[in-house]
Amino acid sequence: MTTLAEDVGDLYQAVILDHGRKPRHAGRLASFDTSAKGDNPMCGDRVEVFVKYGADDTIGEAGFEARGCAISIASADLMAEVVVGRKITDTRAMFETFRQMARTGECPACDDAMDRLRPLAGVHDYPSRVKCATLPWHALLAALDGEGRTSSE
Amino acid sequence: MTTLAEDVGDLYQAVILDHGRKPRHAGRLASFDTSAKGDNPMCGDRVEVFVKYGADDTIGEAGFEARGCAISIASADLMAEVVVGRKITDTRAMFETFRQMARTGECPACDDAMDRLRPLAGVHDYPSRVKCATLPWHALLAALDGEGRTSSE
Amino acid sequence: MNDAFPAPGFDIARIRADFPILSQTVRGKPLVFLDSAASAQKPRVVIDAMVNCMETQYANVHRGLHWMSERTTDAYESTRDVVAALLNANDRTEIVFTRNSTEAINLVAHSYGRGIMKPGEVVLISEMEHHANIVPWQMLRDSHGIEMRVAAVTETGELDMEDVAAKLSDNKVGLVAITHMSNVFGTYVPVERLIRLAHEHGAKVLLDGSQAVVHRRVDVQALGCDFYVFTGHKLYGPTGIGVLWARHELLEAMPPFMGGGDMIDSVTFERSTWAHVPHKFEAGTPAIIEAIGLKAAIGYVQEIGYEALSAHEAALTDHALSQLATVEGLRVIGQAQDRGGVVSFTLKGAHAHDVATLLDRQGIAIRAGHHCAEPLMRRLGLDSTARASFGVYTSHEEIDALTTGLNRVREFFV
Amino acid sequence: MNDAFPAPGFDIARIRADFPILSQTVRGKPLVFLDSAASAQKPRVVIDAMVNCMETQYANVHRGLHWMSERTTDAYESTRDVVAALLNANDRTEIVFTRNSTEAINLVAHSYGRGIMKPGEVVLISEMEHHANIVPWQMLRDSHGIEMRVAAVTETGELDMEDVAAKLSDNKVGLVAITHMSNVFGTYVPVERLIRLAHEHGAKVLLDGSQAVVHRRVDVQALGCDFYVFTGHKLYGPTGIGVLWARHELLEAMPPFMGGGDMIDSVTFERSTWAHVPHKFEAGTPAIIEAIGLKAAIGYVQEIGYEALSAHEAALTDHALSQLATVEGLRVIGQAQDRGGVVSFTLKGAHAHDVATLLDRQGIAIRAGHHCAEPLMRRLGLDSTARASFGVYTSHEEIDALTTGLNRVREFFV
Ligand SMILES: Cc1ncc(COP(=O)(O)O)c(C=O)c1O
Ligand SMILES: Cc1ncc(COP(=O)(O)O)c(C=O)c1O
Repeated sequence: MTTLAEDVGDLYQAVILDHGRKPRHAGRLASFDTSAKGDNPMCGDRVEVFVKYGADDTIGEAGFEARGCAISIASADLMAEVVVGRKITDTRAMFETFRQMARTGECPACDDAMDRLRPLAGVHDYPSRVKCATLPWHALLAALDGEGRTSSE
Repeated sequence: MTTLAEDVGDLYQAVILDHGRKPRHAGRLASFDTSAKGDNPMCGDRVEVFVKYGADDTIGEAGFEARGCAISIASADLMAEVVVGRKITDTRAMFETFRQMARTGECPACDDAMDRLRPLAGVHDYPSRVKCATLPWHALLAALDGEGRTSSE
Repeated sequence: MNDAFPAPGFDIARIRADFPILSQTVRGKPLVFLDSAASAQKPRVVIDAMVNCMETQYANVHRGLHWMSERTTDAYESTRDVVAALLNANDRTEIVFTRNSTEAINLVAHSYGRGIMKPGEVVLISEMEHHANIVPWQMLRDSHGIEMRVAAVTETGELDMEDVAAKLSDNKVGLVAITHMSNVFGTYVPVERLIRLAHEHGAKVLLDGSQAVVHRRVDVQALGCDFYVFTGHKLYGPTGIGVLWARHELLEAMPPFMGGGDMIDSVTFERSTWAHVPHKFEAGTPAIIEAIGLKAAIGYVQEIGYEALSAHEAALTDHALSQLATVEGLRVIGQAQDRGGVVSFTLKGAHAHDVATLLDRQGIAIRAGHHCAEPLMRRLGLDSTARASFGVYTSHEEIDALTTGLNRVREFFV
Repeated sequence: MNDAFPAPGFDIARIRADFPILSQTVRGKPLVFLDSAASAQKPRVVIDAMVNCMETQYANVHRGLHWMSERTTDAYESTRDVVAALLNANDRTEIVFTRNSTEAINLVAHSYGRGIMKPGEVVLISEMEHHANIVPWQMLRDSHGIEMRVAAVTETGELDMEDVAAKLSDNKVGLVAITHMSNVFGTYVPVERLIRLAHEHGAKVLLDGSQAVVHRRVDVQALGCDFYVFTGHKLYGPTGIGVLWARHELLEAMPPFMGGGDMIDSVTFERSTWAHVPHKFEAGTPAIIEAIGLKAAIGYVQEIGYEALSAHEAALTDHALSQLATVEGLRVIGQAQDRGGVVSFTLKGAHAHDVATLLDRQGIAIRAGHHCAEPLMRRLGLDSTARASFGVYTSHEEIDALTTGLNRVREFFV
């Protein structure tokens, strides 16, 4: 008989457990330029993402407040980590790549920049959990678009 | 192979075919005390029954106008035949006996007065046709109750 | 007898073998089922899909984080893709599941009718509508101050396009709601022309495809209509499932019809917000097993192919019309140019109900009555007709059996 | 381990063998299905009844004069008798078939709410309602000027009867709409008391029996309620079929909800008249195959008997509560005195979704989320809970498997 850790290792990789438990970027930024909330109506996950712009159309700082599962918190935390310093247009492209990876488990378009997000590829095996991983990104894009609110569907 | 006549003989007895084709009591009475219409919404059968009261709470004359199948016209015609001269209360009781017979094919309560109606017992084998046989009676009772309109259900 | 040959490659024996019920006997006679327009029989693949769901992969949808629920959700939602492909919808989110056509039309009457249309606007229907496409508009008229107009039908049983044009001419019609194929005459309505005309006058168009989608390929984008409805049980699928297709922007603008689980985004006691289209219109646990059955039914029809199916049914209809013409005293009601496999008729001296019962005694199932189209019957000066209707499994021999049966009825009765 | 013994004569192995799906494996593990409150699995007799209908005796109902239609109509209508007996309704005409509980409540909100209630009247619900018993009343409030009040739930997850009394005291409440059994806590509401109180204040009572009827004998006449709703798929029946029971005189007074075939008496373009109750509320082709499945499901439950079933589930619930208490960091949400086989819980340090996924990996299906009761979650200061729920086929071993599974989750996660 396999152990539970072996069975779910693809999904709950150490980095996810770690960031899910001790997120580095949790918390409302002291000052920010835009923010947006995201809801997953099916399961009750909620996240709010805060962004402070940097120079040259980049993201200067990012933070979040969330109630949700380990996957969604780790995903929010890793997202905040990778988008800081990145061009806004690149961030949008990154979400597309990420979403593709979360849905299929495959990532032909993945470059080094995606390395930190790769551990989340395991969600593709759990269709109902894909939204947990993508919700923070939906919120981020809503913030960048000035929409204030989004829901994952 | 049986002939169609053998197959449906129970339902389409000679007396029914005869009264269905050549009803004796069809037509609006020249003068009448009460009347009522009956509809079968499922199939579009329509009948209107006219009654002229006789002495001592009896039915003096009865007539009907109908659009419908052989069963409903024969039933209306035989009904008009048997109720004339009969006490109104007896007529009501007769309908109960008739309805029972039409539904079950059995008629433990049948007396001589029911003899003319017995050929209609065959409808019990065709549940959707039972209403064809009972519709004129529903209209008759509605007329006696002064209700003007009824529908068989 | 078989002067009209079935379409090449259409193996009727094999198709009949797909429908378990067709080997039943009725009153000791082999079943001849000519009442498919009321509801069609179910092929083995539909039954199997439903059984398979219940035996191996069943749970509630959209809510579960576990394997059974995820798999059932996939199966349910993939029916939406299949229906979208069937109708060539632009987007899968344009497919809303309902109980049947009737609920789909009521949904539009409630939500679009009350939510978007303004009192004083007009709904235009026709004289040959099924009650499902009359009564919801009457209820809307009586509760919301909408006017209802009725376009005439010609003596041949076709939509009177001049009357349609006249009734559209004051530009007050907001919605034209018309059958794509008559369930009484078998007439196909010239919907392309109708839609063009309606749009020119600023009216949206709802097509009642309950009959049409069973017999012909439907392409909502090519047609250009705004709403399309059909019902699963006539398309060889289970009862309890129907479809509303509508343009995405219409669904977006429409308020929900029913409230409950699955149709919400978030709920507080003060205020709730709605889920995205199409979920906004699907309150509560949907007809999951039935959707899965419908998917199998559509797959079955597509495997045969609408070309083969239409050709088969056209041949059957020709055969039926020529055979029925040989029965003395029989009059076919409705002589449309463009028609499908639904034939209404009267038999001189015999009421339609008696005809139906006498045919039933011979194992032949037809329908008799007003076909849920009372106003049309009144227009025709009839109280009822007999109706034989055909499906993919109907054979030329069954039509011959009907003809023989009718001759026996005539002999017995007349 | 089996300190709590099943009810005598309750042969769980035999019952489990009646449910084909229970022998499936999930992710390589035997399925442990503890999500019956979302939707129950189907016994062989239900599957067989549906298959038998489709293979041997299927046609549309109410309209056909032929054998298949007559037999199908009999089978469909006899389900009404079976449901009437199940609920001990006074009369079979008090049973209206809907798609599910959600539609049944929406029917009442539309027809009774808009047709009979007056603006300014109040609908009283509770904090522990399912969205299906919240959103329709909000929509009625917003469209028809009805006030909506919400009775509180106590810390133990019971209905706060003092608050109910307070909210009834001004006699403005026209309708109390409350769950008979909570789908989150498993709490049974003291409905007899509630109904007496409501009637004293002139209010009618609707009970949402979606959960209750699965576990307990329901007698609407003994209860004295005015409306009762339930949904077939939770009672081991198919999806696509639900039930509204209401007193005959209420149904008589209520206007129809949807319009179409089967619900009319006669139709002219000027005016239509409605069929008798209950047909007035059943527009279009009903869920025929599903009604026949529901009849088999009710027969199945009645053969086991509510006494045996309730005893089995009470033993299971006791066992579950005592087993779950051994899991470190696990907190059961809701400690009602009178409760059934639905247990919500949280696990310290692990989010409910992660718990559900990790259990799923072990073949154990539970639900996690807000259970379509968002306002209740908010009231509890939670965003979600995990929920295990039991059915007639749930075994003590499955509860032990859940406990073991949860301990493994805790070890892995915490
Ligand atoms: C208490 C309660 N009410 C209503 C419902 C809604 O049932 P359905 O989705 O079948 O309409 C449910 C189940 O989802 C429930 O548990
Ligand atoms: C043209 C047409 N419209 C609507 C309907 C109603 O379909 P349903 O009863 O499945 O809602 C029918 C069939 O009864 C029909 O033939």
